[in-house]
Amino acid sequence: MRRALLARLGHGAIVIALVVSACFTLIRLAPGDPFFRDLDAARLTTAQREAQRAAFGYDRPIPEQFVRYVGQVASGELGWSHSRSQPVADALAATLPATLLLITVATLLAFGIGVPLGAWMGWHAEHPLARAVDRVAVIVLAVPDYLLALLAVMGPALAWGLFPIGGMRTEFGPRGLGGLLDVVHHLALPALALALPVAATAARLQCAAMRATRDHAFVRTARAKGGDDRLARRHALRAALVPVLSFAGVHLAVAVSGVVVIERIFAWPGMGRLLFEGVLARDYPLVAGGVLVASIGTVLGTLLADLALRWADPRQQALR
Amino acid sequence: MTRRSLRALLLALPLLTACDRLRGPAGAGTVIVSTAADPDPFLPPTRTSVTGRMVSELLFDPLVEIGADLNPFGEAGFVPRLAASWRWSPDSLAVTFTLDPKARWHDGTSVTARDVVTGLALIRDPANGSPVAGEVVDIDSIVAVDARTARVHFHERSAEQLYSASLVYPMPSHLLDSLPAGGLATSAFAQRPVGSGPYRLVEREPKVRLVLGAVEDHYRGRPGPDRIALTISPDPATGIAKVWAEEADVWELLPPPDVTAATAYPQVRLVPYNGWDYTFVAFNFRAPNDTAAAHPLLADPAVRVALTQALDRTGLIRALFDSLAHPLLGPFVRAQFTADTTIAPIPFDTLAPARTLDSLGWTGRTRDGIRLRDGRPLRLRALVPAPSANRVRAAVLVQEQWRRAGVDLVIDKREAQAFGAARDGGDFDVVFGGWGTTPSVRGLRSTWGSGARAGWGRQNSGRYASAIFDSLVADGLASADPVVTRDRIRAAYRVIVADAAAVWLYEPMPVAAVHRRFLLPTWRPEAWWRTLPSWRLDPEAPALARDARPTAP
Amino acid sequence: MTRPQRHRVDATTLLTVGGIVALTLAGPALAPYAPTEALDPQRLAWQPPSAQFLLGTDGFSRDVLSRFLVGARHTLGVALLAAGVALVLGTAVGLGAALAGRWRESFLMRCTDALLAMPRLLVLLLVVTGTGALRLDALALVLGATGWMTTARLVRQETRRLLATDALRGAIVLGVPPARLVTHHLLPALAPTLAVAATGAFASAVPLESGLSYLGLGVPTPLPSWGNIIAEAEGDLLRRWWVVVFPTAAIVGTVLLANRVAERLTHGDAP
Amino acid sequence: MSATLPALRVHGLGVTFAGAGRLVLDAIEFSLGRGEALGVCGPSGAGKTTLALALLGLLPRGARYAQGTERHLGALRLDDLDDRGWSAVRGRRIAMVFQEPLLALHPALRVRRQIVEVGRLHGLTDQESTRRLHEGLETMGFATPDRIADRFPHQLSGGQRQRVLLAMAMLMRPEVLIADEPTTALDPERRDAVGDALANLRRDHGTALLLISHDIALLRARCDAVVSLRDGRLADAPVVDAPVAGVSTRAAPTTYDAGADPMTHDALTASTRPTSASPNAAAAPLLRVEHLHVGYHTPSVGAEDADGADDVLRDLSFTLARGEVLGVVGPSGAGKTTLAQAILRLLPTRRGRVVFDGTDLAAIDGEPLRRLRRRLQHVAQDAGASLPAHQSASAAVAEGLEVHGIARGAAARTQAAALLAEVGFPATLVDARIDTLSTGERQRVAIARALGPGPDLLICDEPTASLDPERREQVLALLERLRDTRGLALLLISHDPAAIARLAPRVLPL
Repeated sequence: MRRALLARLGHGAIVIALVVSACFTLIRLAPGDPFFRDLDAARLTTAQREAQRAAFGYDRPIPEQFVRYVGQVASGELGWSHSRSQPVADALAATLPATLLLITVATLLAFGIGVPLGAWMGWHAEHPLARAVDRVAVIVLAVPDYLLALLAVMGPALAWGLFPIGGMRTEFGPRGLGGLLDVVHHLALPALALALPVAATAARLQCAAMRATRDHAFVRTARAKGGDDRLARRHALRAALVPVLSFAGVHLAVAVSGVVVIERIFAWPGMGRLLFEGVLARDYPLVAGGVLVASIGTVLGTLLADLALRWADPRQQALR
Repeated sequence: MTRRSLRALLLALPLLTACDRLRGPAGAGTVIVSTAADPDPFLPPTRTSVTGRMVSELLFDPLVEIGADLNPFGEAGFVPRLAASWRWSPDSLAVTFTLDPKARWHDGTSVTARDVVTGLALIRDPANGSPVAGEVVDIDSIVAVDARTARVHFHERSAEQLYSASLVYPMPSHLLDSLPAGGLATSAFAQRPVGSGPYRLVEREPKVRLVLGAVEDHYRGRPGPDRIALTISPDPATGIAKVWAEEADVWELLPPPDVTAATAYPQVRLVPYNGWDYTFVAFNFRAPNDTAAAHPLLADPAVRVALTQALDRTGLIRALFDSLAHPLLGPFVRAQFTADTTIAPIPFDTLAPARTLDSLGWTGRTRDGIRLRDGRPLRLRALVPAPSANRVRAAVLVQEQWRRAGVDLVIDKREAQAFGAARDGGDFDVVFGGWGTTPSVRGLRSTWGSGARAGWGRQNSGRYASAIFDSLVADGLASADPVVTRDRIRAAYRVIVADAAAVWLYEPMPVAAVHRRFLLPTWRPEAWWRTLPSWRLDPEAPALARDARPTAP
Repeated sequence: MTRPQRHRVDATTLLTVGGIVALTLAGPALAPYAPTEALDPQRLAWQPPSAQFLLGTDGFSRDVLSRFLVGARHTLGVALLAAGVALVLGTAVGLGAALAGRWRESFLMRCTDALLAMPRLLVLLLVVTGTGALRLDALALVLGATGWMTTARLVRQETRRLLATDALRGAIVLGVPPARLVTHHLLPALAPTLAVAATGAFASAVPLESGLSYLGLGVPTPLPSWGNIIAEAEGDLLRRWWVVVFPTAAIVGTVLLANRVAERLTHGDAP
Repeated sequence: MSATLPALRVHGLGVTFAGAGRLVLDAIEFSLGRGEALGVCGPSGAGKTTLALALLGLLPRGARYAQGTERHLGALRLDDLDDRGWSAVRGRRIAMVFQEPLLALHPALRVRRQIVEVGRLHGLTDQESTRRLHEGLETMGFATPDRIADRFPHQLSGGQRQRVLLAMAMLMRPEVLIADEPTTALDPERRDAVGDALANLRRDHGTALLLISHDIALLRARCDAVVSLRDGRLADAPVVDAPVAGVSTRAAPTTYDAGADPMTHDALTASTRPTSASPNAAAAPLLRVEHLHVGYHTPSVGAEDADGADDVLRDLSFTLARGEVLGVVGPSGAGKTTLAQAILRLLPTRRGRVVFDGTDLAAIDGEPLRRLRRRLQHVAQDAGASLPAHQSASAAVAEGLEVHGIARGAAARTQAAALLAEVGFPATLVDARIDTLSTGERQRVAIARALGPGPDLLICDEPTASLDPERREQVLALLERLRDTRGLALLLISHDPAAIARLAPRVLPL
């Protein structure tokens, strides 16, 4: 078990290294440079450009920059973000909590809604309501995610005034407990917009798994033992969690793409925006640092999902 | 949907309360400015964006500032700031500034002449990448005569000498002189700048928000609003919605549909003002892949004129802006001192382009109606910046109109960085360019000058080069008489318009949205924030929670 | 072990798919106006649906119905091609990994994981901002090239499962060479899995194209696509509902249909 | 509980399935007194399992009871029970042992938890449940109940799982125990132990037993009465299915029965203790297995009985000469199939070597291995599943010829037809799809396919297990002929002592 875990972590490290070096190279190959700041404003002379690039070593060949970057990272230094005028580490520290909050709440919300709902739908697959919910779930999945988010901004936030338009807290709003509530208030719509498609997928997967499981022999055994409907359902659910947990592992990688759109629309001060803007601004160290953190998060999340998968299905002995 | 003229709608608005008092009373609430762009960088030597200018000019005072009539020539149009007074040398090649004795940095240190020297040094350090560097090439050096006297030496006499000096913001030498070369951007100072302006930086979350607090003991008096906050929403729709929802107070430039929408929000006041930006389609005079060679098509003035004639700019502008933009007359906006509204544009004409192109041998037609010559279609590649929704939309309309003239316009829409790289590399046939002008004619020099002189032609994407144009501008700047200067510049405008260096598209007439609880002074079109310190709350309007005076200093 | 009779996709679904294909092919012929033609930007922009413009007009006064009809082939074509590319790449990598074994499998799967861990949007952004707007085929290629990983994992898993079955072991012991093993034994057995993966890839590519259009990375202007018709509303969904509602309904309908096909295929082949 | 009332009384029990017109069970009547045992036999598809489920009210979705169904448990009328009422009855008063033990156990819960849960549901303390759990597992022949209890079902062998299910069913000392094929996965010794345990349950706790099996011998041995179920109807009188001619009652159609005779088994074991050098393999042996260890890294569904050891095969050595037939025998779970798979390189070996005609099989890979496979062929245990289901019989056989370059196209088809004819496959069926063939026909196709490449050694894994006696006889004759005419060496894995005795002069017990 421990060896498998270590091997898994080793694989994770390889994945992270591959992701970071790919992004590192890709963004440096894209035209434009970090010191090009504004669309039409006075442009710098070639000499100024060269001086700036040289000051940060961007005039060196990419492999050399990469080796330097690796050395830098090894010594805990992530570089300087040009587009945000702050150290990359500070930028990540400032945006990571917001994104973690958003993703965590959205994930909990998604699976908290999706799994019970899907389990119910699967157990009562013949119920007309279950079929109706399934239809709704497919529609939610089919609607482009940004439209859902925009609708949330237009409807509940702007037209009905129930929620703030964007951002993470009210400018000069309350502090302390009130501040916390304020954050929750701001969080509600983006988290929901991020969670809905995931919840729909989770519900459909859970529904299918539950539907397949409910007639399994071991569920019959639960009844034959003297278990009631609840116990049977519990036994079925325990075994039917596997596909949903597999999905949860992949979901995290997808969620990073999702937050890019959601954070943009809701002006949420998180890493999705940081990465998006970093790419647009050709902020090399920021993108590399952001991708590093994002891939660490993804790898850890996948690992977590795998552990949960082992729990749900002990037959998956080896951590693949 | 019948659309009433938006301009008529705006005219029907109650006139702005004239309030020209420069200082507002203390405690004039909190102004939240909603914006899509991060102000960074916002130090005077390195600022680039409009929001960056806004923050830098609230944080730092210049030596002198251009006055309300926006005349950049000579000295009549300038008002003192950190410099209480100035004196010309007999040969007019130097100006000696005497600093205001009350002027202090936010940390309490006096502003000294050395700070002026530091200000120029930071601009001149190439590794700082100051966009101002190209604007102040006529300054030779700055000498600190004594603690409160700084003398600026110029290479040559020019109508805009004082304007050049106004671009050099004194910077606190006691904090910055120890910086290594190119170290301004990464310095601790850039994170926590110490300025001399009416506001100090209180808080900054990059790309999210920035909060400025009033400097209580400012040498020009305490500014009105206690706090000015910028809240940044990457999606403009969200940013504008914040103003509708009273989460923010100001949006500087509303798109026309939102001007209509604003009427649904009674707390929003619309403020129309004169624009300082213009948009054009510049022709590339050089071959896209080889800047040494002339462009195979567009180097021919007849083609440029034909393409210009083929565009119905009035229709295009109405489609894009309703009535909230003027057709552009040349490389200037109407609010400029040098503006010349008598210039006759190359008229829209459906027949003339066909005749010209026929005579040039573009007689064949593809199935889609695109003209052919020797089997090759008449195709142009347009570089369009994706971040500018207006220019993307304009490109689609231009594409459609040129298609009718048998010209195939391929829209190459790129994100800012890639757009910049392609534009600077001359990799395009036409480029949808834009330019935020200033009162001075420096923009004219750098955007359309040939680059034969220092500071000229830096922005000249299409590499238009006209000796007549250059010499007219140079003559104008050399004159000491503002009227002569203006006449020469106007003559230069006529030259470049006749040359059809670009299709002059539009100059928008911006409309700002501002919360009604503020009583506004006159809206400075080129820099509306300059009067922000004199905003005050309307005592009749209900204040919002955020207007309560902040408890922490 | 006998296979259950494969369920066929039912007639209604087939008819609907056929209808969509026909509409897509005939789209340009049916369009009442040229899809890129700005009819009268001053007077006819943002016209709500009327007898003249059944689905209204957009901000450039282009007929939405015409754009919708012609856009179908761009949206569906891109999605179809992207799904095809993803299918081919994913099957190749998944099969390769499962058959290569040991460190080669490990390496391939680590690369797959790495690509999966890379936010797809950022990769697309990097590619698109680097090169400017992509042509349709290039766009589909990029979408496919960034979307094959789940298929690869699925195929690898299924291949590994198949390799442990008696049928495949029988073929191996018989001495069937690897190439023939793939073409004669694995691919036929993988077919249902691949069909489901392909419909899934297609169903996810349709809304993705729309999402990219919102970020300005989708089908290049002025070519219409369902995604960029919606994006034309520039976020003003409520006042310009007609440019949002119809293409969205079409996207949702297409995805629902693809799901239905996938469901039929899955249920038909469940063991 | 009244002593006069029977433990279980069924009257007019009928079951229909939605969609199916006829009754799956029709007017079933029987009664079962305290401590009595009733055997129900019948061919597969007769409704045996449905009967068991119907008694517990656990009919699958879509099934309905016919009008007039009456089931009484002592004085309790079961038909009136609601969900809660059933909960109190099931597991405590009527318990059930399901047919497929792997599927009947929850895959993600440890054995202990699954069994203790029964006690919990019926008011036992966990302590008491645990005590009974240990006792029950010991009764079922587990030497180390604790270790078994801490495993997941997939970590157990089929036989172990079956016994675990029995222990679970016995936990509450039910009044009625319904056991559906409770011994199919067991080897003969275990089967007897389980039979004894059931008998003890009857004796000690007065449990009435309803034993369902297709194995009449078992029913005869363990039940007071045996009835037969055919087409959903219970035959009035216990029917004795006429045993197939030539097969004694003891050696019933299932191969396990033969092994049940301890004498036969001992005799086989004693016959040859394998030594490193076999006397009649003085020349270079065709196959040499040296100190072979094979184990599973991850105990999987098919994992054999691995009580006490991780390796399925430990330090196994033997040789096989050209043209020789070696029988491999052993109880289920001894590793017979594992040995075949290890030799065929379908499983990695832990230690030791497999040398085929001078080549260490572990040392080659890729193309050389593939070419060697031509000489080393296999007829899998479930021969039908090892064939490409969607191909025709002749195509499946021709493939073996084509991949080894023996013949191509039409020639390959012709040769394939000849091979099929050689193994006695009906010529009319050569173009029929494999999945339309019967088990015996597929077995022949599998053998023909394996013969195609012209192997020197054929490994036959239970070639007769799934065949009826007539077919069995044919296949054995075929193998005999092949040995004689082709000089084929055979590694014959079988439960069937008759087959072994007939073909293999030498036997390797596992």
